[in-house]
Amino acid sequence: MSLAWVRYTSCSGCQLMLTNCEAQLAELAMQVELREFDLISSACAEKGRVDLALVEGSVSTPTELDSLLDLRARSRWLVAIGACALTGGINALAGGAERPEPGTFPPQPLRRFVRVDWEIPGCPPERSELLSLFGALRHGGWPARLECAVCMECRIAENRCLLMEDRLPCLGPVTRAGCRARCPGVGVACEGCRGEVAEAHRDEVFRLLAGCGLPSREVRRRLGRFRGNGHD
Amino acid sequence: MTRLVMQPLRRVEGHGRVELILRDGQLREVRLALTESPRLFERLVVGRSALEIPDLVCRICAICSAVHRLAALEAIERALAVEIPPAARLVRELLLLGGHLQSHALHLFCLILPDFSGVASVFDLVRRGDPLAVGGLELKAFGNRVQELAGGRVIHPVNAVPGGVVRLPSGEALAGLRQDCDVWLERWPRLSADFIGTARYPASGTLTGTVLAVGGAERFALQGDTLYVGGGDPVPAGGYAELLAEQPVPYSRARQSAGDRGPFLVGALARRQLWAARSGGGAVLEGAGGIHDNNTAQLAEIGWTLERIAAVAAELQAQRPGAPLQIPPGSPRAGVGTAAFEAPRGLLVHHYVVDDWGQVAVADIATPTAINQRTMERQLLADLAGIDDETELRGRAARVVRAFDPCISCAVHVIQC
Amino acid sequence: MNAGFLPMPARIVAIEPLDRDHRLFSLRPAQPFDLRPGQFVEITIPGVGAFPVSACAPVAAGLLTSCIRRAGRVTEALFQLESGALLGVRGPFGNGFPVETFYGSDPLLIAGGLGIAPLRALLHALLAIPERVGRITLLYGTREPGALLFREELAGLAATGRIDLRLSVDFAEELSLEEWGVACEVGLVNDLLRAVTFDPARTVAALCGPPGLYRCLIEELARAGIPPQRIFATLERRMRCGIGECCHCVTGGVFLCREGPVFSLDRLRSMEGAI
Amino acid sequence: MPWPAFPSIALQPDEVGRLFSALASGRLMFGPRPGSDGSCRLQPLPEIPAHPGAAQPFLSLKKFLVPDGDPLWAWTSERYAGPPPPPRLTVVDLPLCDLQALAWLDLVFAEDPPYRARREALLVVGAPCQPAADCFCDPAGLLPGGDLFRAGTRWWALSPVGEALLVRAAGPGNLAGEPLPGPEPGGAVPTVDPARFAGSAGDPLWDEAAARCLACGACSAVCPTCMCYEVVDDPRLDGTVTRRRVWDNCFFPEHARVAGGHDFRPGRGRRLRFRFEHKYLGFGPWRGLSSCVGCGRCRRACPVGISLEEVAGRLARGAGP
Ligand SMILES: Cc1cc2nc3c(=O)[nH]c(=O)nc-3n(C[C@H](O)[C@H](O)[C@H](O)COP(=O)(O)OP(=O)(O)OC[C@H]3O[C@@H](n4cnc5c(N)ncnc54)[C@H](O)[C@@H]3O)c2cc1C
Ligand code: SF4
Ligand code: SF4
Ligand code: SF4
Repeated sequence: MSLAWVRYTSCSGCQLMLTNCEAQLAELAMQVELREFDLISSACAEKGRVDLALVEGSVSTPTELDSLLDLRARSRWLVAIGACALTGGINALAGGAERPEPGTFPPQPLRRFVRVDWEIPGCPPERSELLSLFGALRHGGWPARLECAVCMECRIAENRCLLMEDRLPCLGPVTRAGCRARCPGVGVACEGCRGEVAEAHRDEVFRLLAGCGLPSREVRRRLGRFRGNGHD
Repeated sequence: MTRLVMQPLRRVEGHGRVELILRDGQLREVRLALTESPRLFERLVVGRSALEIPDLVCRICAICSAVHRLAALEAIERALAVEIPPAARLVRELLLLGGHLQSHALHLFCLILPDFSGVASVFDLVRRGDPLAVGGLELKAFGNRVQELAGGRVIHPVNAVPGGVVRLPSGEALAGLRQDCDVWLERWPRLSADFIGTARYPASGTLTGTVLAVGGAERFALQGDTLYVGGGDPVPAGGYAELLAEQPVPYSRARQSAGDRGPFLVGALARRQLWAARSGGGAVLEGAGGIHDNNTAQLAEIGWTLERIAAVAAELQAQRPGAPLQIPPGSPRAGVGTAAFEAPRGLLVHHYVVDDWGQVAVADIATPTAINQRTMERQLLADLAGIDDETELRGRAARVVRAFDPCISCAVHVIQC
Repeated sequence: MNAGFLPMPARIVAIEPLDRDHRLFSLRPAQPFDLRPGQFVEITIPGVGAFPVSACAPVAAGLLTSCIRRAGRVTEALFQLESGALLGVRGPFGNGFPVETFYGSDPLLIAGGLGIAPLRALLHALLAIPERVGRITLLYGTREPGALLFREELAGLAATGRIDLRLSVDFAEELSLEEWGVACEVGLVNDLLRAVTFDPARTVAALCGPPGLYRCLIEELARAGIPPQRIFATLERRMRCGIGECCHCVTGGVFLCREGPVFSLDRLRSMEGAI
Repeated sequence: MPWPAFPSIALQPDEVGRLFSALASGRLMFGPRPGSDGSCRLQPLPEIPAHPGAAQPFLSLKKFLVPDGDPLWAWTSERYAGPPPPPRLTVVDLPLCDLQALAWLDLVFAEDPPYRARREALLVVGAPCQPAADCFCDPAGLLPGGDLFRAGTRWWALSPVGEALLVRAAGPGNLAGEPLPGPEPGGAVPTVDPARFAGSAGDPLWDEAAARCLACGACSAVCPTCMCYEVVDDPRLDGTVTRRRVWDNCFFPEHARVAGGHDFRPGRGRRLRFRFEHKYLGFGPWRGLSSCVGCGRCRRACPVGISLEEVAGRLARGAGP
């Protein structure tokens, strides 16, 4: 399977996460042929067709947009990886700020411009989800996932509930699970890096967070940290 | 006039471009442009609660997210006059060390090592079971384990929060860590020697740039209040802005440092040289020569990092149970805070002005790759002098750039271009 | 064949495209098995997932034949596979249509959309016992002419008088179905029902289609005089385990996968949310 | 109402010693233990505590019997193979509510091979607990499941396996029926009139009760008898696959949605009603059997304080079409 990993406006965290799958890299190297992956490969083949394009980062410059359109045209599957690619991510918080450079624009999620075949959320994404993407593609499909909120995984992990017991502003109830409640697991309130669940009960969560003693402006900011430009 | 453009730069972090300008077949000018899309971090934090800043700015860069978070925390805590408990300091140091280890291992074994055997990537090496690559990845995994243990998340760690840390790694985990450290301390000299044994570096001229690093006066450290400058007087960390005098340049999206004591060289090599000078040590390192000695210095730092991890883990184990980990930040107040750290690739400064409502009014972040920019150009010019073959120029230029271990995401985050 | 969760290996032996989103898959499980019309199996693509599916023909010569719609993640992956691929099959699950109830009756089969799949299996089972059943009527509606599945086969059966076939489509710009000699109305299946004549006392009805079809049709059959015990519908819900554990398919307190998916109208009336 | 009687005997210290070694030999031991964060969980024990004292753990036995991510089979070199044999466990000092929940799981998973395998490798010992203010276990509910029960020096055999263990420790012929020393019930599990429930589909009660529901799934996750599951594949890079069942939840929007997008239970109100129906009226063969054991976990875990008991009360008081 030929692979292009392309990165736009982002911190490189998603691709670093792939290199963080140290124990699996040898197996992965057997499966894929790196056609374009600037961080770890100096191969510079012609930009031809690829089976799988993994795209990290949001789009914020015309150059990036051209590159994305070209990439979509020459890849069989295009997968958006990470919060920036899915919603604009943290970068989008500068959204309205005056852009110093003409032509650049507030960071946009990929699906605003191209068809995205699959998404892997997270800032950073989970290793397990990157690996099961490759695993499932080997069998010709996309990985299965149970769509639910971080709270579910947090309860399964038998964590103490930070929201109820410590009145910490945890976004677990409205955040897509898949991280095994990583942050509440160390006692840190979920910041919502994996994006919002379907049918999120925003009003109620707003009330709950305000009940933690946060001023409503802070509640809005916290809820909006990863909402980026991608949510409606 | 011929202009050779190298874009993208490969096997370095981030998007950059090198332009080599030749006249009469001679390399006359080098331009390094950091072309990452601007993410305006210094702007997006303004008006937001200071307590939220570390969560945001660690996203400047994934490879150095730990040190960005720690520098931001420290600067904010200084602004808010919060003194964190000793146990928290240790956990944070562990996080810093884990990040250091992972980044150096990534650079040496994933980005540099393929150059020695002429393959395109570490994938080609692990596919054939190259023992150095495999060992290096194991070391990288260990660094990540340390980060995950101390930070909760391996990239963009969460355990360090304003006022301290949330959780102490369990006694069991610390014991495991120490055992692994012992194994690594045993294993490392061999792996390091093998790396040096395989190393094939092109010739490199004299180092350009004034070495610059922050550090401890008593022992080698990745954090401190004094900026040490090669061949001159140290400067307090708060004086960083004047020293660096960062300026926008028209062709790059990162500011360049234009201080008159520069251009500066930051990173492992600078740290080693300055520490050697401070501790009265003699010749620092011999090895690759020129800028490629930066790699040799990284190898040496890995050894030090492993020792330090073991020591910090031991100190943490000795903490009495129930020792405080976090001082809750009090009510918002105005203040100014600056923190200087050594990121794996050199000096990193975070500076914030916080207003009466506890919101950030001004943010300034000086990053190693931005600081190194001008030195990189000069080093390229020096090292490539006399070469006229295009392929060779390109190949050598790539290796010089790589030797600096640049991290371009970090460098490009600014307000002004 | 139903040994816990372990699927039986099964190979795809033939794939026949019907239209863009429907294909006929023939699978050969490693061991012989039986599947009554209306019963279902769970097909596994290892590494991707599993989904419940009924057979669209009686099992013959150890072959399981299903008409499958490309509907989502797992079926999409199935559509990427070629003949020879190794899958897994669990089952059979559920009760299936009570074929004996049709003995001595005039079967009235009503299908909407992909609902034709299990009804075709029933149809073939009934056609195999001509001496036991009377006149077979099939009412079949889809959204557009292009979506009428098995049309040549059905038209052939109609032409030879083995079934009385009535077709309808929700909308169509032009109807070029004359070539098969079968009438096709533009409208709902309900309209077809009004157009056919049947003797309620002799009729046993079987329905399969989307929820809307049941809502507007099933009580109409009862009003026309067919006893509710002789009106059957098969309920397709999200199903996971097939053995009455995972709770997804529960409707009116009943595990559809276990007690159904085929129910008579008098039972359905007592199951809240079934229709 | 007293708790039911089971064959019982007071054991001498040496007999207890024999019994303990029988319970421990070749087995991992678990029991409820408070963690440093104040939350009690079933945790590994080095040995069986000499003095019984049950406490309600955060998650009940279902975390061992139908663990989240339980492997159903593995696919390697084109072959399906069943899961590895489960570990042999002894879990001690479970409160009566969790023993009742165990009895219920034993019923619904009676024919489930992975469950059976795990169950057969498990020994369960109960003990009396200190009921909390917000729990309401009910002696009139299910007969407690498990193998043994202990209070002070007295032991009860709850299953033939348990009885055999007692006989082996103390010799045959000395067991006599004795009621379990359960807590005084602090309330009762609500009973719900099926007719009233059936007539309530259009009642605004459900939407009102669920108005604040986050669909977070906490209530079912901690419920000792909630057992919805989803089945997912876990594919490895090397081509091997493990199929797993993972805990699902009837509050999740996908629970009753089918391909094409039709949702058979849209909205939180209907989903709450579905869970309510499952708990108090039972599904399928267990219709009429309440699976609520009064442990109080769901209400405690709900971030917005939704309580099924209260809903039951409202339904009983005044639901009508
Ligand atoms: C008894 C029964 C018989 C069926 N017979 C056929 C048939 O003959 N031909 C055919 O094409 N389809 C049939 N279906 C529907 C088929 O199961 C779904 O189209 C299929 O599950 C879609 O899976 P997917 O992963 O591609 O779609 P996705 O939308 O990705 O579905 C996700 C998951 O939802 C579940 N799911 C979604 N839709 C349904 C559904 N309608 N029924 C049950 N589970 C669902 C599945 O578990 C699936 O894995 C039948 C369903 C049932 C219950
Ligand atoms: S800590 Fe957060 S994620 Fe965990 S249960 Fe509580 S609200 Fe949900
Ligand atoms: S707990 Fe929340 S913030 Fe942490 S990794 Fe999971 S989704 Fe992201
Ligand atoms: S715990 Fe409460 S909020 Fe969460 S799903 Fe259950 S009832 Fe709804």
